[in-house]
Amino acid sequence: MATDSYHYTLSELMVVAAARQIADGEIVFVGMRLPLLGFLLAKLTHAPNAVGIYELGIVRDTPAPEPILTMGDLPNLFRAKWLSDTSDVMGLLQNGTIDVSFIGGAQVDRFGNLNTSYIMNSGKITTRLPGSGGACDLASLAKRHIIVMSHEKHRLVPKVDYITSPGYGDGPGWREKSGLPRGGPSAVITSCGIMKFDSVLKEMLLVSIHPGVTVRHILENTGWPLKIEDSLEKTPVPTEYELEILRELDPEGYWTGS
Amino acid sequence: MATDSYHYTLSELMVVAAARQIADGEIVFVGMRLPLLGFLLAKLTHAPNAVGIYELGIVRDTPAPEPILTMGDLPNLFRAKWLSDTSDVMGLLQNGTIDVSFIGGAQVDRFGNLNTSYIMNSGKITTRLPGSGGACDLASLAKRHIIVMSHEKHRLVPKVDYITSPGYGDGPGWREKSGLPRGGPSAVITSCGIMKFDSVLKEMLLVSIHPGVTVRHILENTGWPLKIEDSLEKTPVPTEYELEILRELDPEGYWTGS
Amino acid sequence: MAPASKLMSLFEAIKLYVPDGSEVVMGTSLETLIPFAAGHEIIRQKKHDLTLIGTISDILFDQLVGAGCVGKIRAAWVGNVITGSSYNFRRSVEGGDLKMEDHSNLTVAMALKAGAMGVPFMPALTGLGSDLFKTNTSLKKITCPFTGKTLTAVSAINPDVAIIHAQRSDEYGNAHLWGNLGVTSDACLASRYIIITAEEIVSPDVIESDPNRVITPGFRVSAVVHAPWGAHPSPVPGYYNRDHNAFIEYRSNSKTPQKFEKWMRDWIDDIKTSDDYIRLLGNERVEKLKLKNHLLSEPADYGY
Amino acid sequence: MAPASKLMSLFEAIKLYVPDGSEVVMGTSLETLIPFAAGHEIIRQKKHDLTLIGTISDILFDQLVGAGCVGKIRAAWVGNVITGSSYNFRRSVEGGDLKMEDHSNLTVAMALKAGAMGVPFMPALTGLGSDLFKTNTSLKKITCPFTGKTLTAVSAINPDVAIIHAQRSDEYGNAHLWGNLGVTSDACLASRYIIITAEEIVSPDVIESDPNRVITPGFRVSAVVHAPWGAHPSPVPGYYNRDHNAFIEYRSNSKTPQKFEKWMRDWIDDIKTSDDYIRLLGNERVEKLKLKNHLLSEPADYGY
Repeated sequence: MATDSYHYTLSELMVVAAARQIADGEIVFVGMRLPLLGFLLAKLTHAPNAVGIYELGIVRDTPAPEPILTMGDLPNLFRAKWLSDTSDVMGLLQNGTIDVSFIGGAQVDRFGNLNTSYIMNSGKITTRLPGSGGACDLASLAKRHIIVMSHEKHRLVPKVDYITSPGYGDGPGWREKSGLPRGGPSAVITSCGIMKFDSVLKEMLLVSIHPGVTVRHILENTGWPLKIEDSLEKTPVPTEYELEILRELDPEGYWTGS
Repeated sequence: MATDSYHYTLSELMVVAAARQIADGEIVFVGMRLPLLGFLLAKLTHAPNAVGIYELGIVRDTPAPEPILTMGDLPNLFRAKWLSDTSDVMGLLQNGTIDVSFIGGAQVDRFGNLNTSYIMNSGKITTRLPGSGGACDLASLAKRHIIVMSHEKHRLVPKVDYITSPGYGDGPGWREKSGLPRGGPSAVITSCGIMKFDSVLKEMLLVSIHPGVTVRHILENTGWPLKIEDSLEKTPVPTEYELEILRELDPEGYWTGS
Repeated sequence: MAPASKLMSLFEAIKLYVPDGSEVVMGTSLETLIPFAAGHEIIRQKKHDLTLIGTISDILFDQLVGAGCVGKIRAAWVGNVITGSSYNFRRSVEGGDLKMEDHSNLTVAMALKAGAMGVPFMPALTGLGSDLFKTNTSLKKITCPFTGKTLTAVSAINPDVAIIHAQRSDEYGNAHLWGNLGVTSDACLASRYIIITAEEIVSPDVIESDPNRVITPGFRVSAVVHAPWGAHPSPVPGYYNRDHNAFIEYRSNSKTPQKFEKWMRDWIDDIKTSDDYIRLLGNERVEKLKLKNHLLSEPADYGY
Repeated sequence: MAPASKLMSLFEAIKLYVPDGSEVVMGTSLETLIPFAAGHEIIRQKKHDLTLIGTISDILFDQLVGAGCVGKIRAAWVGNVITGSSYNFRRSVEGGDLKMEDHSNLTVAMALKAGAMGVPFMPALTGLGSDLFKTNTSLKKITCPFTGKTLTAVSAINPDVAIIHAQRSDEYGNAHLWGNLGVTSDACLASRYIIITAEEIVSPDVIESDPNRVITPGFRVSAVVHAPWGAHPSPVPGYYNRDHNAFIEYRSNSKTPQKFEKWMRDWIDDIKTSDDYIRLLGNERVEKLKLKNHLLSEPADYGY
């Protein structure tokens, strides 16, 4: 990817794009890795009143006093608003309190179903992935969730080998039929662009491409004929301020280094 | 009742009888009022290793540092072993951890079913009682429970007006049929004597009469032809030591005064 | 970045968040921390058709019933813990003026836990064979999908408002509560609104020094009220002991409607503020109830 | 009147309460307080056919799998939180040597809560439409008896033993645990045996000064072990920070079975005591991980 010509890394662009999906005052269920940074960046820029909920049993509405790499780092517990049981915060998720959550994925399909469990080849397990963690819960129960992942042809497939975290299943009405109370994926942020979902067909729709990426490149690296929004946008680059904050949050570039 | 001729009150006799039902090391779910004293008395005499569980969310294995009148009195929280949620201690009850519990009742029948909810007269509510509290839970889920109440003809009835706390229902097999996991009443301690339950018929059986009480008096004050154990005993009187302890626990005789 | 303060008067809090007809859960710590001050304000504002939700309610529910605020009670026990039955409650049920949903402590706890967890019911093993099923439509018998055994299904309760008395709270609704916790945490998570009445209003620094002691996340709290002695005559760990005499006296003071009218005049109608109430209690009583023996918790370090 | 002490060596505790074939729940605080010392002793004692139960297990489960102790895992996530996939786990599942029951964090939490509450299942709304139902026989779809809606029923899990790392415990098993609590409380209540490993063994007075901070009642605890640095490299609130490098290094040290063999020799086989382990860590690393900024909890008064 030709991001070298920009003074930010691709990961930084993705984190910034993720952060911008959070509106001020929203209750955010914060996942591991990149989303952890996305929430903190949003908090410190346009969403100062966002509240973060963590599956470990943490509620906090201020950034940690020091950079953190995992949500269980002690600075993330320091002056938290609530330290509690996982079942308590899962209750908040299940009872509809959570506005938005972020999850990463190894494999996603055109209806936003996510697989982080098993990569299969003709009925045999070829790769065992770590599993759901809280991802299935977030995809099932948050008012909306956002998927953050790398854009490769073997990752964006017509149909996932295993639904770990339900998206829109096989299309319109599937979540309701299945008994899911609400929600569904609202965006997929990849290393190439941003996809949303057709409000009627519930199918993935390319709405924004990252700087230096071509539509053809995206189509070539997507496992099905990806639909494209008429008003296709260019993903806005990170602002100086966003990058400055982000580099304070991840000073060694562990998550956002090139 | 001719207890005046004894240097202890009837309530004291009942509390002592209740205390003696607790074996050392047992896990006791402690109820309000008289049982509260019975547990403490047992703790301080023959059952030093008994553990007390209270529905408020209290676990303690030492007596309170000061006399208490209700289980929520602050001395009963002081140096408790665990202060927690009601659902946590109810979990201990429901998962079979509790050996014995004590409950009081307004109305009991020959199969040990207890009513603390409604006294009816030809389908009309004549008296509304406080209700179950934890009594239904204790009668349903403890390995055994002991009923402590006043012995009057209108209280010991052939069939209770309302089953608040299940005993043996209509006899053998009823608890199993109903789906109750275990337990049942093991004794009824009244102001006149001590009843147990026939192991086969599950029907109440007079096993011990209090000093100064006649069998005829008991039969006259029981709403059905009460069966009598062949080896009928006399309820042992409280020892000097038991009375001494009891009077330290209830110095003003609020619960045990004549 | 600082959220708006939720601090308000008891009058405002009850006026805003306890409209007539509300389902209100109170007395969630059972015998301790009962929000009497808030209950008395409900009486002063002559709320009506309330549904009260609780486990064992002690005398607060009897007072609200006697004052005509209550249409229905969903609880395990209504009375006076230290004396037994309570008269206003008896009169209303026996007179047919009050609907009752008969629970056990476990079924109330599970109903609120279901509400907190966002599921429509919770299974239990209690009450099977009892008549609670006849006077409580929130209970049904079900068959376990795994064991095939009979279970009690308890329908979720999601109150409109939880009224919680806590030891200390910041102005944003982050409150420390300690002692026996009863059903307080689940009652808060299950309720749409939460009113915190607290013995002390403290700086957020105090609360943030011990996030495990916070009873529920402040972002879900609607109102914070400074209410010293707001749980009297029930005990408040760390602040004052139980005033047994008040409960014993209440028994005779509520024996007849006339006596209860007088009791309300003395203890509710003329009380406008916490100061009025403390003045009414009198110095001697206040001093007698204060803690004499202190035991401070060993610190926990939340550093990094 | 004083109960018997439950204090014993880690060797004894694992020998007595973790027989081959046990169902063991560990890592119940998710990313913090993971009982690595206890897990390593399980490896030293060459336990086998264990079933591991957890939410997100971080690398402890991968180590036990690599050492051949594990026949089955019932968990939501098995990997290395900071690097992603873990290699021993991948090798075993892909090679067909390890049975997996696929949960989500919520279904594990509910399975343990059902175990704790003594009911055979708990309802949930999660996972409906997912394939978890295909690889987890503890999940079934049911219809709500009240709403008629489809729900996920999660079968209870009652582990044979819970292994919990806590900050401080008395010798009778009354332990203070703080920070994020994960599924620890329910895991303890659901389990037949409980092993507490603690950073410090303290007098009962310390524990009794704050009964709300006790994680589970001591009378249900089977063994108490003094295990300073017993959760390293995971963080312990109040004691030490997370050793990120250990997790990052473990990734390459477990890439091949050969590399993992060497890692076990270095970090497990030759370690007999906590002192050995701390010596292996070295002063510099130990000092680096210790807390630099302290924040002591505001006291709560438990007097009367």
